[in-house]
Amino acid sequence: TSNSPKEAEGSTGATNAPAAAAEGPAVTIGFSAPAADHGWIAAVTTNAVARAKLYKDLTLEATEGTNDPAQQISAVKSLIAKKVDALVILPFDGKALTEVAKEAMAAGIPVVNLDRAFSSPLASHTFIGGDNYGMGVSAGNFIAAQMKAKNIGNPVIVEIAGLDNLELTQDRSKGFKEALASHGLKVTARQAAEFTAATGQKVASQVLQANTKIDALWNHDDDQGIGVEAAIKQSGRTDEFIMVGGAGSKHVMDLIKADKSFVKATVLYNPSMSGSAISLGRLLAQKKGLSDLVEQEIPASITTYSATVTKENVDSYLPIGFA
Amino acid sequence: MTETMLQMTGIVKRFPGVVALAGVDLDVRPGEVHCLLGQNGAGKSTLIKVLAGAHRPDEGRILWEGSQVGFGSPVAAVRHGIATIYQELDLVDGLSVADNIFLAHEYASAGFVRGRETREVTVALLERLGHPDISPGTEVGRLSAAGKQIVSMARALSHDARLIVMDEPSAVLAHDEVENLFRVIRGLTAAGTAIVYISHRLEEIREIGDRVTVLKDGRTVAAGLDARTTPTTEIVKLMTGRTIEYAFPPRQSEPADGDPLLEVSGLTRAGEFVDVSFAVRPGEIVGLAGLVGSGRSEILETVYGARKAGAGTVSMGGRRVRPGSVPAAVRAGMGLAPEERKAQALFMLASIAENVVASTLPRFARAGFVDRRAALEAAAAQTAALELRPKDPRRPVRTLSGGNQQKVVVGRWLLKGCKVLLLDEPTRGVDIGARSELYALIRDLADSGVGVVVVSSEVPEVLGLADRVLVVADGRIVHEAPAAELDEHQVLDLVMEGSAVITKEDVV
Amino acid sequence: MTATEPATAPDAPVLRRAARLGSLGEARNLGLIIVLVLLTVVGAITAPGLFLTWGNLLNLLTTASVIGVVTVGMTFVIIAGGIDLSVGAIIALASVWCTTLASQGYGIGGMIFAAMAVATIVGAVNGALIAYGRMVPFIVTLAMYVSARGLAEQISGRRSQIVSDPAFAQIAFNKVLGIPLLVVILAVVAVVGWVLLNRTTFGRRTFAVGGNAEAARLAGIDVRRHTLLVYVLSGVCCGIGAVMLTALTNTGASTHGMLYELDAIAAVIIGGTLLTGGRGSLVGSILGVLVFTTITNLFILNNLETPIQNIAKGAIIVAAVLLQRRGDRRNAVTH
Amino acid sequence: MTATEPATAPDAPVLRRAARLGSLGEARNLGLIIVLVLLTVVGAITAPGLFLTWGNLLNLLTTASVIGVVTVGMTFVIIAGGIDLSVGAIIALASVWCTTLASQGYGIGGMIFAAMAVATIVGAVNGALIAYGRMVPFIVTLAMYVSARGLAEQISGRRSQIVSDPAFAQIAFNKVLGIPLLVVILAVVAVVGWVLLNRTTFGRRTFAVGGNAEAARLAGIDVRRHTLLVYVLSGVCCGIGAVMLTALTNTGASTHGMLYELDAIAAVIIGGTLLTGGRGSLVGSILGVLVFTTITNLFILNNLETPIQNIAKGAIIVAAVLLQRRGDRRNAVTH
Ligand SMILES: Nc1ncnc2c1ncn2[C@@H]1O[C@H](COP(=O)(O)OP(=O)(O)OP(=O)(O)O)[C@@H](O)[C@H]1O
Ligand SMILES: Nc1ncnc2c1ncn2[C@@H]1O[C@H](COP(=O)(O)OP(=O)(O)OP(=O)(O)O)[C@@H](O)[C@H]1O
Ligand SMILES: [Mg+2]
Ligand SMILES: [Mg+2]
Repeated sequence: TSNSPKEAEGSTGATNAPAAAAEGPAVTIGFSAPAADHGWIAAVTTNAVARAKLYKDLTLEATEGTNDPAQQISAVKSLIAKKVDALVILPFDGKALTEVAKEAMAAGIPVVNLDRAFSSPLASHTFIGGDNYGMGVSAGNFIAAQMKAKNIGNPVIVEIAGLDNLELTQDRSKGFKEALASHGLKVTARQAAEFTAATGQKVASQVLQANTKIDALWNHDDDQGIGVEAAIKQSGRTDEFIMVGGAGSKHVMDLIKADKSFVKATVLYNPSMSGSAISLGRLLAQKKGLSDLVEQEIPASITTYSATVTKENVDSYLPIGFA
Repeated sequence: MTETMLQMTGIVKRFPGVVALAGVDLDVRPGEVHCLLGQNGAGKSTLIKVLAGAHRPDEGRILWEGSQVGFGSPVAAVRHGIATIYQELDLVDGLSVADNIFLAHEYASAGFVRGRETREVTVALLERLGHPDISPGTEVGRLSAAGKQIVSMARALSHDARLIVMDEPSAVLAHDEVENLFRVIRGLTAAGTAIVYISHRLEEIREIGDRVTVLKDGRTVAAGLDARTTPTTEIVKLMTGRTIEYAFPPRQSEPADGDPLLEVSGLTRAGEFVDVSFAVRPGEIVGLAGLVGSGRSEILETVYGARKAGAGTVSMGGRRVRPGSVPAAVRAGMGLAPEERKAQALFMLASIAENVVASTLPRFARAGFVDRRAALEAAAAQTAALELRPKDPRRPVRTLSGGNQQKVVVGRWLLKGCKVLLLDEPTRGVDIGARSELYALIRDLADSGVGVVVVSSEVPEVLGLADRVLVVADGRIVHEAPAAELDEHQVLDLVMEGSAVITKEDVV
Repeated sequence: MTATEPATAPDAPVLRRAARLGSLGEARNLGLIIVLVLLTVVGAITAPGLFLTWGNLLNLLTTASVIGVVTVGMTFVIIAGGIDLSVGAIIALASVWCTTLASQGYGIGGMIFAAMAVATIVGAVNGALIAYGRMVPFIVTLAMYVSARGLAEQISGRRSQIVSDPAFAQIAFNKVLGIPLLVVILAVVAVVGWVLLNRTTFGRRTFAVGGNAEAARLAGIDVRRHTLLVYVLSGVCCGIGAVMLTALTNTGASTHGMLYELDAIAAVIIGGTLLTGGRGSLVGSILGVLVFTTITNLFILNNLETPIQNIAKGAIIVAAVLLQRRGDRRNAVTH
Repeated sequence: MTATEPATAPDAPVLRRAARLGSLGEARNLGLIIVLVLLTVVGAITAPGLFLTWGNLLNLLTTASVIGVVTVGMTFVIIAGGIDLSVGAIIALASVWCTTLASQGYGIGGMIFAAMAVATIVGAVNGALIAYGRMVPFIVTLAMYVSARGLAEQISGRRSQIVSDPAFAQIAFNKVLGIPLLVVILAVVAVVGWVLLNRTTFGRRTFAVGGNAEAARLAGIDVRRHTLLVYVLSGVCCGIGAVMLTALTNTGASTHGMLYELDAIAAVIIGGTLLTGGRGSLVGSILGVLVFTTITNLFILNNLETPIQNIAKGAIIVAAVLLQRRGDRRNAVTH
């Protein structure tokens, strides 16, 4: 993983010329996200800021992240009061932020709903986000395929989930479970960490104790995965099973590319989507369309497909692997 | 020997809102016992805190063995050979006796405490104070007020100082303990150590003192008086500015009769007291005499429900009181002014008024809302009756002098006006003037039909104040008689015998 | 009856002295007010036309309202010598409970009742374990903090539950003479709390219990019952807070009220209440909440990067307390 | 000059009373040991062949090691009458600092030095503000908790910084006679801490400062210097913890050590140390850490769902403390 901002930007996929980058009227976009208490959210915020820097005609108002809906509502209200031209909101809790988003729309400020969906179409002009359920499905399918390939009868599949009180974690696990079920497989053990390396190590090391034989392991989040990886190494069971990551960090993609470790794939859930969200927000603010689409209008919903990155296709994804 | 060892001149100490010391002079000679007298709030403790480096004086100079010194901190004073026993026993409850005695001057090599040595020296010190029973390992928090006093004395002895200041060391001690103390003091003075001795008990001054300095309202009003020859009336006049005949109010002529208000029968708590039975009639004052540690406090606290009795019953006006419940006892009309004011009675962060009305709030409340004016006035009246200094009941109680704090504790219960009032060491640290006031108030209460139980370590006080006296030794009532039929020596003999007898039994 | 002499009202100079001294509470509060004023000035300068607007002010107060109500309860608990780590979890549990389909079936009344009932009961459990089980408040409420949130997660299946009844959502939209209802609720709770603390026997006893439990016991106060009541009170405040937060977010979720325990305790302590109990000021606590909320609001308006914000935040808190200490000469102990 | 006359008869009650009562610490520790034994039994039954294995035991201890070291420092702070909310943040900052490209350039030595230096300095800042700035520990360390993490985020750009030097990672792999180095470190820190607390003047004075600061001052202890040192000590422990956690996760991250303050304080309190200071036991704290770690381990081995885990955890904590209280008669006061 890298520490220098330049590389960081590179890894946000922000460098490839953004669509409709042609200068337009100067606009301000308000951005609100949950507290950056884990790598993915942090990357989302960083990417948004990095992306915004690419447009001379754009200023970004990024408010302090918080996991308290009351605080985030108040932040959004402040942004409305500031009369920003567009809002990009990654709500801590989509349902909880719906009302205030509606307010914004009502006030004529177009809202781009990032990743965690509002509960009403009236709350946003556009939704852009990952497919949590699909993410689980991709992971499930990949593992199922691998098991078949190695023709392992009822394999031991363990799942290390992320923050368990988040709805998105439930969706991911649901997708994983159902995908496996469609292949007649099931999750032997599921424990939740908290999206951080430290908790990943803590939970994984004990899950390894709990399961003396493992065939495959899916870890919801690559940042947390750093800890999981460490735990596996420390247990010395480095070539007993395959591990599938989540989100798609540069570090994991490098491992996949090298193909020397137990990390065989990761299912994308890429924080670079915040960059796209900023671009869309800008276009909405400038009342531009998407020139490259047939119909000029900006789609009401973009759900980025959760691709499975393997050593076959890793090179095409490396540029967007986040740090 | 006439050369002076310590000379303090024109010491001034101001606190926000009060001038504690308005120019005090004090000179102490080697090997003498110099007594410091003064009413509550006169400034005695403040003066010795200045001497000990605990307070910085605002004005004045201190000459120690000829050279001018300004003790910036307690350490400095100790280094110069001045040790202090503070009035408010400032010990650390969580630490053992030994650790407290050697706190900040531990026997240690390279920071490691030398345990055995510490213990040995501690045992020796406690022996010297006549208390081989207190083991060095005991947590100080478990000791009685008396026990703690012993430990602070041991602490003072532990740095072999050339001047030891004792701020009311005898307040919590009973007769025999005081004798021990005096024995030690004589040993010290013989070796040339000087003692500054503060006490409100004149008879002690007579016995141990050499010279007397009298403080009044933060000023030295007399110095170098002879402790033995100066007439009491003069000393009292110097202290209080008036003449007080240090006498007890007259008893009611005919002994109280009628059904007892409070009836205690067969009360027992393992290891503390056994089969205690007594009754208190309306208007009667019952005194409990006994040695420190004899368990009088425990008896009172158990009667009051603060401790759960192992066996026996307590009834008020014929009705049994639920055991082990203070609220029940209070509802039944009991009140207890406990022994250890700091730990058991005072709300140090609150004002005097708050403290005085603490048990009486409902009286000043309508539908739970407190009439603060009424409460304040009542408190003011009560504290005025007790000659509290300073007057203003809004001041925080922690800024009061020891004796004045004691008055607040007693005042709380005098104000409450309950059917039966239990007083544990009510006059501890209270000056002569206020004492006679206190006696009068207690007697007034009794005359108004209240039953009073008084625990005091001062036998004369028990005999003078009470109608009936119970002698407690080792947790048993060994004798009961009308106060009129007893004198001090009888009581003391009873106490000693009692304990002797009991301990023999226990051995068998 | 007992006083033999007539009541001597404290003489004039004494009164003046007492007045000059002022209570520690007041002194500290003065400090906090200065801090607030300074923050306002900073806001007016750095975010002209944004900070000092009626809208932003109301928004700020609305944000403060939920945590503010919780802080009122916390103030009583801490003055009584205790601590309540479970407030955030209680809010989560209550909000979830009152938004289950079952509860929502009973309409707004049923929902409010559900929230209040749950919160009060949990508070009572805390209090009972502490007062009658004689357990350490920190541990009891820590256990509750874990359990209550767990229960909330279990009930909600870790999915936030939308409020269907528009009447309920209205709680967050209603205004009383132009003031948001939530702010009014905070005001009412604060005033009631202040009166309860400073004008009633209950309040006096709360100070007594926290100041010296043994003395309170020997003074005839039923310390255990009082302790229980204090935690019940905290529970009730959490119930109100839960209703407010649920209305504000239009959802009930097991993730509601995260870190509220820390925010509330911080506000109480910075407000001049002793963590060890026995002394404190409710006005101070409310000022504390406002200070913290204002700091955050300032940052949002000034669009600082979050990490910088946090670094600055810490510095500001320290500065604030130092400022406060100037207001408060009395704790200048000689060391 | 020794006693010339014979001493008077010892007053028997004092002796009897004193004799009957065991020390608070010991009693509580006994309780915790019982709790641990019970948990072990439960583990052996519910997870046969998994819980009672050498591997799981070592892994459990390794998991406990980081928080364990932090808890040692926290024990001193709390016994001294303070509190340190910033331990988690200090760990984050130290771990980030020691894994910046710059630090990593100096190899393992430089990295360890960086972590220790940063943590110690932050601890000293805490201590200085509290002791010499005369500020409330809760607020100072809360401010530090916010700032230090903010600084960590700022430095790391909120990215996990992977450790490149394999030698460093080895810290987590090395074993000493079959015992993981991290566990050995915990053992060493705990023993050193125990000796320091119970056998040295520093320890005695820590109790004194926390038990009765005024008495300590009058006794001639430099209370302020001692307070400062105690927070420095806590900082040092956090530095060690940071190195351990960085090795364990092979990264430095601003998300390290989250909620460690809560875990550490909880362990200390359940270990029988008074939150108000003056009384406490380091053995108890370590036992506390083990109890909490074992509970989690049991849950994971039994693959319980998160909500259930939380609900149960709270219940178990309460049960544990109740068990403890049976061992401890002293606080059985009537009311
Ligand atoms: N910390 C303080 N703040 C304010 N006033 C104080 C403080 N300490 C003492 N005083 C005041 O100084 C005066 C002298 O107090 P001091 O304790 O010296 O009296 P004392 O002679 O020791 O009385 P006693 O015999 O009751 O112990 C009293 O009026 C007391 O209220
Ligand atoms: N060794 C001890 N352990 C625990 N508590 C003690 C001990 N000695 C005394 N106490 C407590 O200290 C207080 C003083 O009681 P004490 O034992 O001195 O009996 P007493 O007759 O009341 O003596 P006095 O009242 O003269 O001090 C009581 O509350 C008692 O419980
Ligand atoms: Mg005095
Ligand atoms: Mg007694």
